[in-house]
Amino acid sequence: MMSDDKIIQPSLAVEIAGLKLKNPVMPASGTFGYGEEYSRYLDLNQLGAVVTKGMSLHPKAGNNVPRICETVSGMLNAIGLQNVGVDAFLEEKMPFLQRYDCPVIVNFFGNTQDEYGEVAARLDDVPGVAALEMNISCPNVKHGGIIFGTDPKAAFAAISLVRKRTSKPLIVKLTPNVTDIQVTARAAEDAGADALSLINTLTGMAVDVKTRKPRLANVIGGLSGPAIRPIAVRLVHQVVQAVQIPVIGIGGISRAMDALEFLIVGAKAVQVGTANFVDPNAMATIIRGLEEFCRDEGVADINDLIGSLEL
Amino acid sequence: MMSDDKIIQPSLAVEIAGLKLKNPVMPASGTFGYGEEYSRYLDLNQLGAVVTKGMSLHPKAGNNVPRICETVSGMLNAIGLQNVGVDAFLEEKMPFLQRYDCPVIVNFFGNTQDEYGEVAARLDDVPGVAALEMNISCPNVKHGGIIFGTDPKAAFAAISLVRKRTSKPLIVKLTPNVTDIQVTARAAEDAGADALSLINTLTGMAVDVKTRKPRLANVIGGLSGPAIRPIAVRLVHQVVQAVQIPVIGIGGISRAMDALEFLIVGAKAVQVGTANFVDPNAMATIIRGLEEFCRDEGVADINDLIGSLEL
Amino acid sequence: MNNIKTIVLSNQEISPGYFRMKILAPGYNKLASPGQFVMFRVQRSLPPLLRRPFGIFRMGFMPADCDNMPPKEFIELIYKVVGSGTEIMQGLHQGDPVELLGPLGQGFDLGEPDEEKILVGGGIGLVPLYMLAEKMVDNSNVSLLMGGRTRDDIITVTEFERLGVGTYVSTEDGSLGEEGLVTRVLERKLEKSPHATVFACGPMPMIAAVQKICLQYDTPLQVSLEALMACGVGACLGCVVKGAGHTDVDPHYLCTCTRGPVFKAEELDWDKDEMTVRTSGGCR
Amino acid sequence: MNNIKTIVLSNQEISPGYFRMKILAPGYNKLASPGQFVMFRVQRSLPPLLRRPFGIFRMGFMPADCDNMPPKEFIELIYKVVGSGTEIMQGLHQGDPVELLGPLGQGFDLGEPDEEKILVGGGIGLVPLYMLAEKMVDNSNVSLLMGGRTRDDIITVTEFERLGVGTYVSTEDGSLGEEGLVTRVLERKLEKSPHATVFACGPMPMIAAVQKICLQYDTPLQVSLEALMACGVGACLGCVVKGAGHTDVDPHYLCTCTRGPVFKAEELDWDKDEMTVRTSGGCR
Ligand SMILES: Cc1cc2nc3c(=O)[nH]c(=O)nc-3n(C[C@H](O)[C@H](O)[C@H](O)COP(=O)(O)OP(=O)(O)OC[C@H]3O[C@@H](n4cnc5c(N)ncnc54)[C@H](O)[C@@H]3O)c2cc1C
Ligand SMILES: Cc1cc2nc3c(=O)[nH]c(=O)nc-3n(C[C@H](O)[C@H](O)[C@H](O)COP(=O)(O)OP(=O)(O)OC[C@H]3O[C@@H](n4cnc5c(N)ncnc54)[C@H](O)[C@@H]3O)c2cc1C
Ligand SMILES: Cc1cc2nc3c(=O)[nH]c(=O)nc-3n(C[C@H](O)[C@H](O)[C@H](O)COP(=O)(O)O)c2cc1C
Ligand SMILES: Cc1cc2nc3c(=O)[nH]c(=O)nc-3n(C[C@H](O)[C@H](O)[C@H](O)COP(=O)(O)O)c2cc1C
Ligand code: FES
Ligand code: FES
Repeated sequence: MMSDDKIIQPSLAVEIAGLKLKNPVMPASGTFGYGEEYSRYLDLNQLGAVVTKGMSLHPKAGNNVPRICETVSGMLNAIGLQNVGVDAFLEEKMPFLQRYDCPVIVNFFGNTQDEYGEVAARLDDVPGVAALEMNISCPNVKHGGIIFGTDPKAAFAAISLVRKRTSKPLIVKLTPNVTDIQVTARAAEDAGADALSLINTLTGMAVDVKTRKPRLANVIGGLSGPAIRPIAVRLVHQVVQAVQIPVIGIGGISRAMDALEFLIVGAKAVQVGTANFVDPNAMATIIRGLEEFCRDEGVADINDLIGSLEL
Repeated sequence: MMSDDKIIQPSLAVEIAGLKLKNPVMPASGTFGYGEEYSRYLDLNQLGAVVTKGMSLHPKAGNNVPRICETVSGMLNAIGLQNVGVDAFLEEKMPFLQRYDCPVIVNFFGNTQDEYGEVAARLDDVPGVAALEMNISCPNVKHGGIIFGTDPKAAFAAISLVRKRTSKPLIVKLTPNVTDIQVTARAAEDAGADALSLINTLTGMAVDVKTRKPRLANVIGGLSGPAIRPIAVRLVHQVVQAVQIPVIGIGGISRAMDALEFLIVGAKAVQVGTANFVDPNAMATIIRGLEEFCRDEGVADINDLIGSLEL
Repeated sequence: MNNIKTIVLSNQEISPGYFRMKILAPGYNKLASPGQFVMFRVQRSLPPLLRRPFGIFRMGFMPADCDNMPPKEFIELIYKVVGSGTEIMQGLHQGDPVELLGPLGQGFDLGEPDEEKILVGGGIGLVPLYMLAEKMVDNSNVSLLMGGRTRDDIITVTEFERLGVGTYVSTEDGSLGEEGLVTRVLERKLEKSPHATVFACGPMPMIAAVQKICLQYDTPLQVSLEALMACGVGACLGCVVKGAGHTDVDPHYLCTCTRGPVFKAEELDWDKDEMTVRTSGGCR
Repeated sequence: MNNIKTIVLSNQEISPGYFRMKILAPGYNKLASPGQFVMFRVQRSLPPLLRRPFGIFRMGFMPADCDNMPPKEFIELIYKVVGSGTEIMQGLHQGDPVELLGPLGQGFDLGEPDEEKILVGGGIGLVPLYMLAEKMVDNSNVSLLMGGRTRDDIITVTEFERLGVGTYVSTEDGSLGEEGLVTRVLERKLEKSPHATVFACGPMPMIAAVQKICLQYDTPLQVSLEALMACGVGACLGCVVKGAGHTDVDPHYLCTCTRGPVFKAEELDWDKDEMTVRTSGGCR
């Protein structure tokens, strides 16, 4: 590049479902608490958005311990969606987040369609809630515990209902544990989702060979971390091709390079999960890394990178 | 343990579908060539069995390069099932294997039901072929390229046909890329499989962010190696609960400890894949490690460990 | 509370399988209180993926290199090699880069001055008790009951003695001090000093036994617990223990990393023996 | 061919980014021939998961430590730090445990004595040519054309000279030797010596250009190729290149690890420029 072409300050801003983000980097739900936990280590105003721990209608105590276990380049968790419940969230957690100049995306779930609808409704007119992220990797208690997200019909019905009860941008978070994610993705789009985020954790299990017990009290848990990245990149690639709505990429991102894989296959933004535990500063480093990469590669606007995969 | 209880030589022998194995350790198809490639580094007679590269009716040239790519604690491959074809295998490769005192399991696949049947038939009366392993992770060219293994009906039909054309023990190798592996597992059992092996690779993808090209010419490949072990253990656990026939566990095994996880959740044997590349001696070390573990834990017969998971 | 990139100052084996690591740690002397911990990361290495939690054994200042420089602050960890992470740690040398997140968690409540204090340490559980002793020894009568399986598990007792702490050692195999469990020593001690406060840290069976004894003598007890941790800051909710009043129908979980690692006995649910950390060894 | 657990004897930076590693390697002097390679593993570490392929630069014997001991056999690798694996390698010290699988693959065909031999090396591609020169220099006229981007990429040329090889150096930026591509030097050389045999190793664009030139002069050519490898022994089929006669309808692939890494030009398909190794940098 010629020196007068040099990009001094590449633009990292992206837009998702009408939501303007300073940059495409935000935490993944459940790995960043309610924002406050990490606010000592990281200026939340740097982030594209904050995504909260998953919220339900009623407080949820979560699973018995052990709840986590390290695996090769990853970890299993079976937290059991422990959360304070949507009302306590609004009262105790939201005011803190409202002090920041950073869009807040509230992740939520329910055990029935109606619970999903009810939580969405309670969040609908809350100032500072920029968007909702609907986690459909939750057992549908009305239908024998089958996960909403693995049954496109149940997903469609639940999303349609939520769609009616919220005017906020609705992001639907997909589970990777399906044969054909394009089917779920299209069902979510058809039901009115404004954006999709993926992946949630892959189900996994580990055994303590000495005690012959599962390493998690819940036996099965969700696998996250660098180990799953190739699977996540593949799924995002497939979903981007299946839908028109924007996609947020998640799974094993811990460096700018990792985030770039997702952006290049077509994700409009990314979420960083397990990497926050390893380095509370991970997202700030990733944002700086994206900026540097754009500068080095002569990319003036990160949107030019998004979907730039050459097949 | 009291010293006169001491187990001097634990028994590692297991039986799968009438097949007697010295020990439960064998290579995973496609990671051990036709046996000969590693015979310089490892005495094949030590192994529970040898499993060959996947064989098809006609020779197959495989995919364009790049075909492999390292990922975090794993690798992607899109070899494209390159193989010499069943006839050349019988003529050029099988005689070498017949010299060993080690059961030979021939992995095979087809692009149509009939191709599957035809390969099975050609292998049926070959002396030294101890069992067939049917890889159903192959695109069904008659039905728009959908993978046999992701469509329980297609799997059932193909397995039923193969069942009619072989009298050898039939192992069906399952793909993990499905919503509910218990459904495929039961379909395979119902169609007459004598045993199941799992998992084949998880589909994944990686991107070179500098060139913005996929790292594999085939774009998507199969993820293997330590990274996938927790997913494989979970799937084996689920399949063991769904069927009566024996199960062979595969996925990310590189140490005796890893193999034990699979045995404890109920696999009767294990296959070692990617680890052979890292250490040609891996299987021998694992066998020794299993023996040591049994000795240390006072297990006289490894069958007592199989399925000993405490929930 | 801070995340710092820093370096190892020294790392030495002090007893078979036990290592003592000194780390440059600006700010800690002001921030850290007894019973707090750090999340330790061997930089750039993977595995291990997650950080490992370690109590702070001691902190202080190193003599300055030259007159114009401020003295260097350090903390010391003492760790036992048990798995993949600690195996890598034992290979670290002076100057190697590491990261510290901390100081984290709620430490010990120092209680009233003049009151008698009994510290009960089991093996590596001794670690958080040293700084506690340092703080209390000036205005209280402090004693340390130290237990271990063999003499190899008895560490740094001399340093406690140098502080002026009365120490009692017991080992299960009798290879050092009295033969038997440290809890037997505690019972004898409480016979004589029923109004003491007890501070305990060690393996879960030991802590559970200490709790039973203290309940019996109606002695106040603070315990420092271990739990599997991913974040150390209250974000992952992986590290919970059952709080007092916990039932299966109405579960009540407390984060060990933010509400602990030190708890008053009455904050916890002692009914279940599942409260143990199911440790791993093998999550390579 | 063997898998040995051995140790590093020395590991030194010889030019910015280039390292030379001496490894204890019993048996290699008898087994290995010029152009063969090893699959190298940093023991116990993960990542990298897979072994890394490296050519053998040189082998030999170290003086025995004492009279009764046999002299120690070693091999030398020269590697460029380009990614995760080589980054770890550069941190290895004397005595560190490593594993070698090898010697592997088909090396160079030494050709007829007295025939003139031209070696063309691009940067790190020089590595397999040294042992080749050693073998040929006694009964042939051997010259080395060495190219690189900058003078930092010109390595070990003096050692070739010491063997009695005539050397020509060129760099793209002119910082050492002639300014320009090594292929220009080759053309000039072939003008004068049309009956030589050429042996080339270097980046793919260089090799492709060398092939064009040799075709033009009708000069026999052997090339040593790089390919992504998982096993190194013909088991994974990951490392193939397109063989002569390859078409999309009737593809024809050859394993670089067993049929190569050295190929005669006529064995390969030169139509496609896709024959490049798409290297990575980032598969952490
Ligand atoms: C608050 C706190 C303070 C601690 N202080 C000390 C100390 O001062 N000295 C010391 O030697 N140890 C201490 N531990 C235990 C120490 O964290 C573990 O021994 C260490 O994490 C083991 O790591 P590893 O990789 O060697 O073992 P692995 O078994 O390979 O570790 C696998 C996973 O399990 C976790 N894990 C394993 N054992 C424990 C354990 N006992 N407690 C918590 N997590 C565990 C690891 O952190 C890791 O995530 C403390 C634990 C906690 C929670
Ligand atoms: C037969 C043969 C001989 C070689 N001889 C030498 C030598 O003497 N000196 C030297 O410096 N290099 C040599 N190479 C290249 C060397 O293998 C790579 O530079 C090295 O593997 C890079 O590893 P990394 O982990 O640093 O890079 P990363 O990019 O992190 O590696 C990721 C993956 O890609 C593979 N890879 C990356 N670059 C190459 C490449 N150029 N060729 C093959 N695989 C690659 C790695 O092996 C690994 O599997 C040789 C390659 C082959 C095939
Ligand atoms: C401890 C933990 C808790 C999580 N909790 C939630 C949750 O409440 N809701 C949700 O949608 N996803 C949850 N997830 C999934 C993450 O948001 C993310 O999808 C997943 O971890 C993959 O990303 P990563 O590999 O970057 O961690 C959780 C993950 C972890 C590790
Ligand atoms: C290079 C490579 C080639 C493979 N080829 C085949 C094959 O031909 N047939 C088959 O059924 N599985 C094949 N597999 C899948 C393995 O047999 C095994 O199921 C998978 O790699 C998971 O095990 P691992 O993690 O131990 O490698 C291949 C795997 C690799 C890495
Ligand atoms: S360790 Fe994450 S909440 Fe305590
Ligand atoms: S590297 Fe495996 S076949 Fe060549």
